[in-house]
Amino acid sequence: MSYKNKIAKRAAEEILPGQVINLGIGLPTLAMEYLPENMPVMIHSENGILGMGKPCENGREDRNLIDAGGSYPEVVTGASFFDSALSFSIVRGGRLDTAFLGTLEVAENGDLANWIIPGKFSPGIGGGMELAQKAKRLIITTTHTTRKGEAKILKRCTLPLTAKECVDRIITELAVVDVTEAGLELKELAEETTLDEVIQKTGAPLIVPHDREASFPRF
Amino acid sequence: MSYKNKIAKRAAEEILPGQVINLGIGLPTLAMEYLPENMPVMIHSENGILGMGKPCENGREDRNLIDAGGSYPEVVTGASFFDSALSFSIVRGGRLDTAFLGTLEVAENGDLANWIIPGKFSPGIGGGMELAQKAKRLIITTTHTTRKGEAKILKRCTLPLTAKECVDRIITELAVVDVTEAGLELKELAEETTLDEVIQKTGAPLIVPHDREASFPRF
Amino acid sequence: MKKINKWISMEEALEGIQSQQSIMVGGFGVPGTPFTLLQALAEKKLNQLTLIKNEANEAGMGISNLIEAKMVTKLITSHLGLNSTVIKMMNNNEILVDFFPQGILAEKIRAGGAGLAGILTDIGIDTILSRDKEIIMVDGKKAMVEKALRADVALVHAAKADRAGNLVYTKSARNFNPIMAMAADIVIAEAEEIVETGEIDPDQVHTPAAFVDRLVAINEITREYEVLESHVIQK
Amino acid sequence: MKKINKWISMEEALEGIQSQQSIMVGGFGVPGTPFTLLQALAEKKLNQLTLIKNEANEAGMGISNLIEAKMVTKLITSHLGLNSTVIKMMNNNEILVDFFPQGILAEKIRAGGAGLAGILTDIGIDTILSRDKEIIMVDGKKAMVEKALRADVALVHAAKADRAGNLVYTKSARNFNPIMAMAADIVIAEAEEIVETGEIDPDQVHTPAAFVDRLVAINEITREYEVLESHVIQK
Repeated sequence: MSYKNKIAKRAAEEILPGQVINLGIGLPTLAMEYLPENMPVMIHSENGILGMGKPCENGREDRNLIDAGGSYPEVVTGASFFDSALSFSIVRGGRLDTAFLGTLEVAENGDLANWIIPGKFSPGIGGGMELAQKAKRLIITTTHTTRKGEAKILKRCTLPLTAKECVDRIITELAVVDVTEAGLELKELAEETTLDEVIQKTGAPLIVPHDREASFPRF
Repeated sequence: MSYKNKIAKRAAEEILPGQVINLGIGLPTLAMEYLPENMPVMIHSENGILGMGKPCENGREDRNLIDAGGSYPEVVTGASFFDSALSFSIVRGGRLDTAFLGTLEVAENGDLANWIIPGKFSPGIGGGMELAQKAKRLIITTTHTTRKGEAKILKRCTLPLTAKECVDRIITELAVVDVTEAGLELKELAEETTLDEVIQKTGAPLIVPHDREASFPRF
Repeated sequence: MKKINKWISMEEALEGIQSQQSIMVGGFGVPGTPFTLLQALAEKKLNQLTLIKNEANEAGMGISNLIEAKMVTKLITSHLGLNSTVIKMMNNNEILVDFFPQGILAEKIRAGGAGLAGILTDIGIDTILSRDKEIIMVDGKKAMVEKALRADVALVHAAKADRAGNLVYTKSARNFNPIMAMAADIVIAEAEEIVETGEIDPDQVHTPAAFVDRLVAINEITREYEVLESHVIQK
Repeated sequence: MKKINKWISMEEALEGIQSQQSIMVGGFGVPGTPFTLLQALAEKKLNQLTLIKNEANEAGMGISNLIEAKMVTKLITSHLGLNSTVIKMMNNNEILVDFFPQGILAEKIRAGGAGLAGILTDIGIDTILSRDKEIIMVDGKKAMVEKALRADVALVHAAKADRAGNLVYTKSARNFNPIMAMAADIVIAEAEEIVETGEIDPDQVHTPAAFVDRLVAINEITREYEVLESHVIQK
């Protein structure tokens, strides 16, 4: 299983029946595959969909129906379409139970930086800032480190923030980490990793609540 | 013809084909009667209608369809229904060509006071303030004087304003008066009145552009 | 797996609504007023409520019943022109009434629903309405700060709903319902017809299910919902 | 008497659109982008335009054609993630780009359409976005002043229109179209189907005719409107 699939599979477990969910860009396609069949959940897409389904069967794409990332989804029974103002009213108005976002950096206090590397990378803001700031629960899905092996989970973000103190949980290919009042708390370990590896690849102190590595839930 | 009918009939002449119009409370029923059959005009009602028609035939009233005054109208071909936020977006967003409102007082500079008599009368604001301030053209339809015979057209309003310098034209049972940069200009006289009567019943100076009373257009 | 089903009993729907709460109520006159929910609410004998509604219905109807029963301390509204009973109560200081221009009331509610802090408007800027308002300059022009308005509860009336909570309104019964359905912590909808999820065209949903928490069916179109004879123009 | 008919030729529809004007363009990706209007606009060889659109389409499509042809001085947008050509032009200072959070861009446009001076929001309050913004306190919390946004012209795409100018959108092709249709002095709609006035259910109109000035028919669903093969996930 690729690291992307591993993250998506674990992320899908965070989704509870009846919730309104935004899966961010990129993740939807993968996470949808891991949701139980007929899970009663309403997937929100920024471009004006509530009730997004799995990716279309090839050849059944509808030119009038994309998700916020440009892919062609199905919609579920009970879906609705609306304009961009109403779409973000769902987000900012407190009706979005959980949002998933990728990131460049995330800090131990829950700060998130995922939209700009000054002078290098700035494709814009999109809906991420509103999702980060206003979702009732924000889960970051990301590789544990950059391609160069640098930690993405840090004591403080070095990049301009997307939103302050907004992250609730971080899911990587190696670990599940919660942002708590006391700091970052390691909750689960991937089957392929060790406690040492996770600690070494994390750029901030981890609260490790289990005596032995073997005590950790694995995913 | 009652004075109300006289005012409504003259007001109906202000409506041009293709326009978006709000007829205010009370006037709609009457003014609609004087619009040419199949006049291509879109009547707006604050409670969420564009394309209001004449009052319903008795017995054909629809419990889900009233105008802003509570009466039961028909709708015309091409009508649409919408919520209250969108309804006033039409008004404030500059899409309302002409609004008609009644009044308590109107001043020579176009100030309007029609919503409150402190300590005596204040049923609320309704949509009048927005209609007054934002319609592209505001026409006041009113009796020339109060029931006690006091002038309603004044040098200055004595009551709290609805909106400043908003009135374009005043239509009463006696006269049509325009608000101009130079002051109030008498445009038309009712058939039943004299120039002297109108001047005497108007509480502000009138610019009288015709030499003789006989030169005035009559309505 | 179970489908999402928000259709519950009236008792469940009103559970937890308490005295001192703020309650938005849809409707403009009779159309869109949730009379069935209001009737059930009136029976709960609450007090010190703050109500938010375009008007106060007419005496003996809708929210006027709650106001006349002294359940309401404050009313945030646009106009009381058709309710002399409530006007009298206002003049006798039996109820506090806050008036806003109708479209500004709508925008304040919508702003609450849209998660904004407020709006900036010039409506009423030259009137006594601006007296207690914060004024800022926007592009060289004065604008009043109007705060977003939210409530603990919203009661709305729909023509049709599906079990998931998607709502459709009809004709002039739409009015404040869609924006109030966005702007409360608990949104309770009554519907004249409840259909299976999937029967409403996704392009024709007026209020998406995400905004609706509880749904009840109207068992009977009672007299209050019907044409008001006093407003029928006899020709 | 004649009925209201806003259906005109493309030449009439674009009459008076000039260099240096601001133009809102509906669409989120392909769905809802008025490609036919944009193609005709591109042929007018205007310059120094300000465009307002959620994104810049993709290279060689929609507004990207206008930007690549150097007709556009400034772009007000949310995200350029799928258009590396325009990102490069931005980085080379060939076009000025103003970014806003997507929903705030939508609210600014809607506020323009609703005749408001602006909105108050806390989105981005703790970020570099707040640097140049006026901040006021609302109920003890910081809120940024975001001014309303209007344009000289709006170009929108509808699935269906009637001759009077009522518009209906479909699926995710709705997006920014209804709010942009409120927020410009001249609103020009292209429609895939134009029906006789009266054929659209008044409850299902998405943009009321009052907002639409000019209407053109799309003669052909060209390749640009079709499914983008590069976005199809091969399974």
